[in-house]
Amino acid sequence: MKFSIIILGAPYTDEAAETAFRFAQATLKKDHEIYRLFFYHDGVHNASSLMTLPQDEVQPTSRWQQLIEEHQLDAVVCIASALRRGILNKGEARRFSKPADNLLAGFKLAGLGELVDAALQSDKLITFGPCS
Amino acid sequence: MKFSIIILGAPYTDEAAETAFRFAQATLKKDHEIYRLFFYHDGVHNASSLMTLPQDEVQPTSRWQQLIEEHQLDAVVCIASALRRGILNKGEARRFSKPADNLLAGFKLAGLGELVDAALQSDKLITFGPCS
Amino acid sequence: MILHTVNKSPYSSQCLSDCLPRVAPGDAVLLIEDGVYGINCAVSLSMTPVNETILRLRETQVRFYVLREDIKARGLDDHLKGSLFKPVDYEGFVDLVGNADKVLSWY
Amino acid sequence: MILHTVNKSPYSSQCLSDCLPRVAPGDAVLLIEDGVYGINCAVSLSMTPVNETILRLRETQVRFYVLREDIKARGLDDHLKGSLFKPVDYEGFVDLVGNADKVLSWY
Amino acid sequence: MNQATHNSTDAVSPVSTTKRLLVVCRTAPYGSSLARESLETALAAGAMGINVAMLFIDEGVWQLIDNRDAHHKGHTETGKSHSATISALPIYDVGPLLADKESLSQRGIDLGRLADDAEIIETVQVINILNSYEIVLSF
Amino acid sequence: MNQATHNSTDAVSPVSTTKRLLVVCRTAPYGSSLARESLETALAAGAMGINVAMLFIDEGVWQLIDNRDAHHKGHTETGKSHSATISALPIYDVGPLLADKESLSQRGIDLGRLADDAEIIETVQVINILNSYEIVLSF
Repeated sequence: MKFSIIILGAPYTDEAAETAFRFAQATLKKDHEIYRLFFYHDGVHNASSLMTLPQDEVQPTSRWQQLIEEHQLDAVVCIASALRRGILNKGEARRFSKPADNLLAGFKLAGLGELVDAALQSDKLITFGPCS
Repeated sequence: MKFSIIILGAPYTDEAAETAFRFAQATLKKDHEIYRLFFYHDGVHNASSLMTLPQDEVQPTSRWQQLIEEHQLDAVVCIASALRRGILNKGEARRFSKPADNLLAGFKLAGLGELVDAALQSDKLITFGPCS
Repeated sequence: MILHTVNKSPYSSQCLSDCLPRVAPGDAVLLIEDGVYGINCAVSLSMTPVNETILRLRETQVRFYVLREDIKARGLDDHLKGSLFKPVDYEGFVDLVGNADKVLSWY
Repeated sequence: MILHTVNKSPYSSQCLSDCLPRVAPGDAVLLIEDGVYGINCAVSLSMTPVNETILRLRETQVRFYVLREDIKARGLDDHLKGSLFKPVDYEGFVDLVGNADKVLSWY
Repeated sequence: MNQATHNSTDAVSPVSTTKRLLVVCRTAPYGSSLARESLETALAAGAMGINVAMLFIDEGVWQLIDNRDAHHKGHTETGKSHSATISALPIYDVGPLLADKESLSQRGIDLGRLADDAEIIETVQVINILNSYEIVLSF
Repeated sequence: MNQATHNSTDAVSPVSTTKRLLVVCRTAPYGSSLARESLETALAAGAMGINVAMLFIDEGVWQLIDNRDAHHKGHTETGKSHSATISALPIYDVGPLLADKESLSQRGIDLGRLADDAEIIETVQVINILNSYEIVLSF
């Protein structure tokens, strides 16, 4: 079956991203397809290249990156949510004359059309909400 | 009187930062002193140089920056919270070999000792909590 | 004297009902952000237990306030009439903090 | 058939009590994250109304689950005994989603 | 919403489908950006030609209080209040806007204050509505 | 907590004061990082020689369940559970660790499962404690 997963929480601050990651792993383990990961609301922070944790802790962003690369997943970060929360790719940084960009490789910025498309194309759609 | 203000919420996601900003403005208007602004938990996102809002909207980060500059406020961002949420200054970016830095000028990274110091040195201490 | 701030709606969170039993005689309570939906306690039947606690606390000189800007943003101005909560603006908020020994934030 | 997930504690949030009245016969309810504190409904007197709703829903073939990992992380393993909630792991969670027509997240 | 100008990379193209989408709103406006994000999702779906309805329950019913002329805090200082966006939803083919009667009455909300396009439904209908839409997204 | 190694710029020096700090914990562990941040604040104050106590009320009492040996999710996969940090507080001169009796009993928490250093207090004492400390920080 085709699953799509919506992630609304930032790593560390609450558990949504952690639960979503483990759910995604289990989905693939059970031989389902992941049509799309969609990062929305505070979930966009999962795609930050600047998140810095002590080396002996789980690195939530690089863990997503590995899963995305290994399974060639489509990982979309809502562009409107991302800009408002300080997550930019090179193009947006240039367009808005910002001093840097911080979108991790493997993630792409796109609009809410991709969320609607995921809802239409997937057999199963699940949202992991923030603690707020 | 000496006030210190603790901000635990990110701009946009919830109202804590907005309420804190307006409270800080009113504090200064009433001729009180602000001993320190301390950004903790998701409040560290208030110091992001990459936050990008449509031009016709209020720019929460540059508004803090102006207030800090105009009144020469001590604006401290908890370093542990900041690193874990992807907010870095040049030094930390270098130290952790990260591709960029994104701490706005006017804010400085420091430890929780600065929070405890603010609690001890101020006549009044107020926390603006996140919606979670 | 402690100023208690509450920023969550009593319809979705236990924040206000957790706060009230810890309010001492002479303390002040200020509703901010989504906390201002608590102004409705006086008009809504389902909030009766909270309402009773508020009435009882008022008899011990506890004062109840609500941040006017947050009431306005939500279109609740008409709920201020006959409310147990007195509206304050941001400068009034600063005065409440200035007059309190400590502020306790319930969120 | 809808799978309802709940990720907030019933002691701090109305999330679970908002969810339950919208559960249809044959639906499933899964507690995750801080939602797993709801497992206590069966043992805590103060949660009686929620508990009664759960008992009534069970009679309409509603199934109640709790994410085992989140129970373990919180040290609530012993609350699983005699609980109305059946523990599932992440693969069980995926199966619950796979078997449902839709997932509704209460958060 | 400024999304069109802000998101120049957000290409929206019409989609052919019979699936209908229900956006379930459970959060109050302003206190969290989730309320705004629920409207943006519905608008995006409407712009793609999807049949999209909204269901306001629990704290979500506060979103329906007509307050278009009020002065607002923070991210609503564009001049556009949450209420103004709500009233624009039908223009973008989003609807119906369903409001749970019990959620409204529990909160003492004067029904005369509601947005014109809000349609009040009985609480027993909520379960049927949740079941009848092919896709459900909750905020 | 790894704070010492992670925060090399966090210079901590002893402070001379008679003010006492009360850290009020109202959040459950894991669901939000606030629980962890409350402990970090108390540890920082303890390291500076401040007299710091903690008051666990409402959802905060879940933090006191002794669960040191459990396997944990996410940011707790350092091997150090929340419970392990709680049990280390007295070593850093943080205490007493006060737990509200009514919050515990409402949640059906077995008192035998609590951290060794937790001190159960009657609910009527909570107000006195809140008033007796010069500085209060709530999480």
